[in-house]
Amino acid sequence: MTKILPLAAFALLAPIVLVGCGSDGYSSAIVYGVRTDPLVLDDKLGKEGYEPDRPGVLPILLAKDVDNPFNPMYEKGASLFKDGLLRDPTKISDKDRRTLSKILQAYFGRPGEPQVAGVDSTATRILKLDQDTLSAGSQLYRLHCLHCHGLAGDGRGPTGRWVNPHPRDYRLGLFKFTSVDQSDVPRPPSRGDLYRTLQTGIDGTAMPAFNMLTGDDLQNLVSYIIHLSLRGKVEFETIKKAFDYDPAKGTLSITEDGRDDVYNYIDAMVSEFVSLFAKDWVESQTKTIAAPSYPYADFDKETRAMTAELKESIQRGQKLFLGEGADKAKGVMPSKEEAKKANCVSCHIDYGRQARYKFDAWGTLVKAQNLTNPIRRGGDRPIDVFYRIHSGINGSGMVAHSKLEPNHIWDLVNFVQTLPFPAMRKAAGIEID
Amino acid sequence: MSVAHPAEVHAHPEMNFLSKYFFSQDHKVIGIQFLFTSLIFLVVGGGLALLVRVQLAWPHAEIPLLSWMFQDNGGRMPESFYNMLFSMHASVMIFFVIIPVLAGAFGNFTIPLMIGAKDMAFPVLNMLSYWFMWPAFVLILSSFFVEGGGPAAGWTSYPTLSSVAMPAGEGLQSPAAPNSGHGQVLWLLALTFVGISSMLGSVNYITTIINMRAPGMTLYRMPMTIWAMFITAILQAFALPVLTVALILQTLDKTIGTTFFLPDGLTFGNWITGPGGGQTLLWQHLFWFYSHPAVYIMILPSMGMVSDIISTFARRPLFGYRAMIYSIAGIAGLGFIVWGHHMFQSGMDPRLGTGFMIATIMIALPSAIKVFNWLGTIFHGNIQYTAAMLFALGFVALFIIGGLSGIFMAATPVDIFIHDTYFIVAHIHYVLFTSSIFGIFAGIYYWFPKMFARQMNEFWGRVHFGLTFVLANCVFFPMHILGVGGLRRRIPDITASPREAAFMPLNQFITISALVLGAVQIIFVINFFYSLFRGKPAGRNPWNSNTLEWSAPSPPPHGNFETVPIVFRGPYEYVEVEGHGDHLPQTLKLEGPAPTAGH
Amino acid sequence: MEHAKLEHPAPEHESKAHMGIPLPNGKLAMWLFLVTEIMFFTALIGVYIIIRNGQPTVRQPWPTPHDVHLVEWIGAFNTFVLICSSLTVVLAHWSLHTKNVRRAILYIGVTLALGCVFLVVKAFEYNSKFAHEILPGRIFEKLDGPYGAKFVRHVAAQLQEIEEHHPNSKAIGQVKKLREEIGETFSGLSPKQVNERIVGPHHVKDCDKPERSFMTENDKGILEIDPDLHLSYSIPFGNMWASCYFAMTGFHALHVFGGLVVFTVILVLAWRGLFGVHHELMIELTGLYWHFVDIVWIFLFPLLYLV
Amino acid sequence: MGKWWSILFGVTMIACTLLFVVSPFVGWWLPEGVSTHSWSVDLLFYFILGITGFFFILTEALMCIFMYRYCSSEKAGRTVAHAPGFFVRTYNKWTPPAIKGSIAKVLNDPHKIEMAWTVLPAVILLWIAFAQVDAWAVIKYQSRMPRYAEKNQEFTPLQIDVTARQWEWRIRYPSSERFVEWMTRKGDPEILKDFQSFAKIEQKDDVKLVNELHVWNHHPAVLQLSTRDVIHSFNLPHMRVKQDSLPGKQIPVWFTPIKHNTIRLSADGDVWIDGYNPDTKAQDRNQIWDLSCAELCGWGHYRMVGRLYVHESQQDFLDWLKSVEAKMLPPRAK
Repeated sequence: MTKILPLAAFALLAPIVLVGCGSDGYSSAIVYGVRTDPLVLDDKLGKEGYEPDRPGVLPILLAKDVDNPFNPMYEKGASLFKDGLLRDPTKISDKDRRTLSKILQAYFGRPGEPQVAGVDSTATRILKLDQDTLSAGSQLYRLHCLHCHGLAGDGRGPTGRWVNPHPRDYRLGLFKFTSVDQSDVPRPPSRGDLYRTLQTGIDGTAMPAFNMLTGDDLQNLVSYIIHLSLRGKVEFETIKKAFDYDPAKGTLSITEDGRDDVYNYIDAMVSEFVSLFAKDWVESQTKTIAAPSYPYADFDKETRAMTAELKESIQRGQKLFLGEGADKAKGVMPSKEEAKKANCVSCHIDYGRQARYKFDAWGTLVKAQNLTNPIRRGGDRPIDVFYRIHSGINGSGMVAHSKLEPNHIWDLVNFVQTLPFPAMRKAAGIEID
Repeated sequence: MSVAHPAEVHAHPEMNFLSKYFFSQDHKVIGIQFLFTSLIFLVVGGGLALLVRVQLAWPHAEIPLLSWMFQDNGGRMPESFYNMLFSMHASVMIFFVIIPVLAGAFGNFTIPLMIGAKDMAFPVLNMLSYWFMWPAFVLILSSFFVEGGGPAAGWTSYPTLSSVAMPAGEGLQSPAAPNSGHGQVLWLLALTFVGISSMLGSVNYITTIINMRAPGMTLYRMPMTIWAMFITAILQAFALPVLTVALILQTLDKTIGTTFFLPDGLTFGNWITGPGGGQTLLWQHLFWFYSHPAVYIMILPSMGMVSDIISTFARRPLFGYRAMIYSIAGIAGLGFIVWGHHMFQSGMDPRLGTGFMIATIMIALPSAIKVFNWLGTIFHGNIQYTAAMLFALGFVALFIIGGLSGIFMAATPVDIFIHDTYFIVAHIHYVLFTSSIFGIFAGIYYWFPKMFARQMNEFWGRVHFGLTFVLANCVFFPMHILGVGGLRRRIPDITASPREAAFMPLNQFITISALVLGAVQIIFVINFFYSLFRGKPAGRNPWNSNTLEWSAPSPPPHGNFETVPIVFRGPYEYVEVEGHGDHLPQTLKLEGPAPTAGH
Repeated sequence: MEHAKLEHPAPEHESKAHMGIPLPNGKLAMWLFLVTEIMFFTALIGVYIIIRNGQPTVRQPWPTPHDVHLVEWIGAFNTFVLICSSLTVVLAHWSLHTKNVRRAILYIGVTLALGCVFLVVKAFEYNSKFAHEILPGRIFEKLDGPYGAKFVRHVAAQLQEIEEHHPNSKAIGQVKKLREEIGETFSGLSPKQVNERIVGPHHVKDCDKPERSFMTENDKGILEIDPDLHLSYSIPFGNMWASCYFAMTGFHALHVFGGLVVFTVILVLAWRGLFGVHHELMIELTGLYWHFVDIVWIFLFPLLYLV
Repeated sequence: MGKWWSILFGVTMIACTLLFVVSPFVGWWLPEGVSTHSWSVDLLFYFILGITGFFFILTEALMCIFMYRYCSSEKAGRTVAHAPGFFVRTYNKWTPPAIKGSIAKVLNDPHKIEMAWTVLPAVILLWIAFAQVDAWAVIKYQSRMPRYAEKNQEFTPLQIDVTARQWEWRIRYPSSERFVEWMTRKGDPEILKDFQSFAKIEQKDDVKLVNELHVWNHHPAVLQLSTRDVIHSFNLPHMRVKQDSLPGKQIPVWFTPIKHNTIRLSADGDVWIDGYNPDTKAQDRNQIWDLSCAELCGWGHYRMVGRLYVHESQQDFLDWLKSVEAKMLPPRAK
């Protein structure tokens, strides 16, 4: 039994030694990897109507997953890449990959020490991309966001594949819910938009509200997300531009053969993209839509009933919604000029109840929202719905309707807000089935 | 397991190795099989608990040793993994450690020996009850490795978190949580098998105890261990089928699209569940209808064993023997009508809560009687501080805490505050760890000589006790304070709320204590295996105990007794008799007037 | 109590091998097993009663037997069959008791046959549920939810099949019209309107009434015209009904099947000439079990078919 | 040697007791109760703590004393010589008691002492049980819920709809207009209907917020609790409120705060911050009151934490509500 004594002593001491081994931040071994999931170059990946992904099988477009016979894209698998709809970055040669990784790390650092090099000081100031803010944001991101949105903001964290809709992949620089004018080109959101999304969460998705964090914390997170998004987009465009798919070899290689100085070639490209995309972000901060005043009085003070003008507005909204695709069976016909403008029903078939699945810019399956369901992902304030109609939803197929007259947008807003509630529909005198 | 067996065993030469140690129908071998498998699961469950503690104390740090698994989560443990850890910790400890050890190992080993029977009434059934555990072992362990990981909805597995499923035929994944898919189904099936095993066992125990007692072993001459096992078996027979139904129904919900526990139109992002109409509270009622009695299934055998051990080592008759029996029966009887006290805040009609509260508070009464009777037993005793006795006394000392803290929860208004806080965690661990597990340790130290014909090292046994006793209090007592402060249970990161973050120092103290407590158990493991092979050989009756099993050889051969024992007296007559010292085995027939040992 | 003197062991203790109650171990264990079974079915039936009385409202009622293709007299017939089999098993036991082994075997055979009849009838009943898709997870209810679109598509496919395979149905005109109205994109009619077309305006439950109906008082639903067509329709609480029905009758049927296995074993023993009066206890225990199975059905029948 | 063990037991138990004595002074204790019923909950808690504490000390002390006093000199497994004592009849002989007098009579009759230690706890336990029925009823019985001011009620409670989802609280308030009507027009059947419809029917101008629960001081608030996905538990520790929300059901919860913690940040601004202590007129970390989820609801359970803002007066609440409404819509044209 004497042999037990040292063993027991060791056993007692071992846990004490273990205590406090881990650090509270990222270990230096953790770096951003160069992306491995396919670049989606076009959202016309297949025909409409596939059932969506199930929990646990998120990225149906993951290259290895297209080889899976149970993947609905299986039949098209090979041609997706040949037709240039997808590009598979796993085919980049190891040498080029190391080069790209090194360059990106030089510009953006690693999760433990994030930075954005190569942008002018104005952008750094406006977008708050200084190192202190970013590293504070990165710590918060590790605690609160990483498990869904992934280390590089790719939406592929450990729990990411278990939720539907899938966590946003920031690396396209596209964000869905913005209050920025999107009429000419898709723009990144303003810091305020990101802040609000963090603060209120996105109802109807697994994104919860983070308003238990302080305002400073949220601002830090916003900066870090901009950092991730910039890095991702630079990486995306660099791979898209600099590397070309060679169907004969089945590999991605540097486009221009003549250059032996691969490092400088990629470095120049990255440098150009960083300042270009940062400019986009800076520009967005000033392009917020100024929402016009709301023209109606909604409720009668005495009786708590809808006013006549609200009812009319809602009914106008329905006609605008149905547009040219109005169904004779429903007995609703819009007037000519109204009908041309909105025509929401072409995607929100049967008010979205029978909408079809489509691919979005990220290559995931989405469908137009069922508007009889009261959940509004972009926020359920009237102003939020206004923004959705005005600036659309980037990447999802919902286009900006900024050409609509403001009052007509308000009509649509009123209609959309009435739609989910039978009692309100009845009061406003509209029927949907 | 090369235990030196006396020559009697060789009277059955037809048994080969396999039928002797694996498919044995001998109750003692089956009991030891239960003991060994459950002790392995004790290590698994303990490991899970330590991981839980490490995460709680340093929620933002990399997990030592395991961080390689979580590189894609920045080295931290994902929250769903943490939920899996505590869910599996509880499931493993309850269904694979405490119940199998108490009912399976000790029940099997002691019942025929202590009532003087040759074996169980149905040896084949008995063997089956062990082998029905194996599918459960395989299923529960494999649930760690399936897609999504092991179940993470808590051991209570409340719908709809646990049971939301994809439409029938579209896979077992769950929109509510990754772990509620395949892992949950395996968990449900595993528990169903545990239930079948326990049910076979309980029918067997009841039959054996009613019909197989040795001549003279009247009901009121049975040791408390047997009484406790008897009442436990009755509890199992009545309560288990209800859990089985609940488990089956939830399995159907998850696989073929029934909706017993699923209301319709639940929204999980893009998933909106289809037809429903079921009720989530129904599961809670069914579950607690079993699982509240299960709490007593997990404590009553320990109480019985502790009564025997205390009486033996205090060299005193058990005080209030019949009161002890009635209080066990009272606990069991009341145990069937108090399940609602787990559901005071669950949305159950609050008027029902009032009724459940009164019944629940009254359960404290038989428990109090038992404590007083144990105190009465050591009063004026001659206490011999063996490791078994120390664990038994530790049981009493700490069961008092567990019992008293239960009164807080039974009081509905107070429960509003402490429900789902660490106060509950403290309470269940005082009842299940420092009581049930202490009882198990006491039983192992006590019956080890009978099981393996060797004695465990007493010195290291006492060291093991001393450290375990102090550290268990270091781990679990501060949890009361956490609970009073309102720290919620089942959260991996207490810094999410500033109010709760204040408890960090206490949490770290608990974790360090827990790690050391875990390490201390290595002493026990080494002692156990060392003694198994090298321990001091024990005679028939190393403790001078009165009960029947000590009159059989050590280890008892197949068939237990050389001749059918005849019982002449109660089990606890540790009174001085001229010429016998204070050792009056139940088989001892005295000339002259009968002894009248009271309690 | 504590002061009761411990009497000297009475002489009978020494003569008996062990203490206990005057019941064979097997019988005691069988009773205990039945206790667990009683608790099992109590829980199942309790679940049914709670759900049956829990949520349904006037607007959204619990389905009547008619709604779910349940025929009372078939159930009654099955009850009769099972009661008869209980009688024959008693007679078998009595015959064995009076040492008439041949007659006992005969009665066991009859019991087995009756049990089989019960299961065959049950199989037919199940089949009618399968045919009309009254199965857990397959029933449509709550058409205003996201499953409305699925319902319309499902019906469209069924209509197409009817047009192809049952062109002579009485309701073929309405079927064609409905399919046309639903249209290529399945957006012509709302799910509730489709449901109304199928079951007719009189049979639509309150919760499924469409806001705008295109049917008049005189119109008849497709299923009213031709009840044999396999068309899905909305059954409020249908899924819950099917869940309970299949769980309860399914577990009962499993128990019946278990009993039949035992009877078969007995008959095999008899065929081999191994069956004799020493099997009396076995027959008695089997009989106990069989009575239990019978009693469970006697509870299930009124609960499912009549209430 | 054996006596050492009783000291180990004693020291450990004293340490446990001390922890309970010390921790209130370190701040590890019940959070301040700030609702009208919180004191009845706390009182019961302290009362039970007193009783259980007494019995804890009594039984553990007895146990340690017995362990110390009756330690055997013999080694385990040896028979021992019995000292004469209470309660035991040795073989055929009743040992006379060591204590004399009337106490001895009781102590020496095991029946009596058993009756004593059965009946006494029974009485205490029953008393505890019945003492709390009323407190429970006030907090949970729906018959005691504050309702729309009809006859003998002073005011209409604030009504709020709380919907839980993984992992946040989505909270719906009436619009300021509607709210003013509720508060001012008493006994009006129209308003009663509108009031009762709030929980069941959403309206276009409802104010919706996430994780922020606003009420005002000294006024009952009724929260209609529901959930969209799994079981959550609505937990306001400072208000001593906890209630699971069940899928498919709506469960009312109510409380009346007796202290406020929210002030306007600047005189005319519309920024409202909590964490204000009206007693000390200063910011105080302990005055940040959280609204958390107490029932495991998935992997984000721990972070399902919102905040409770108690405004000082109805006017403050109304101002705040209007300020939120202003952000929902751009200014109206008229």
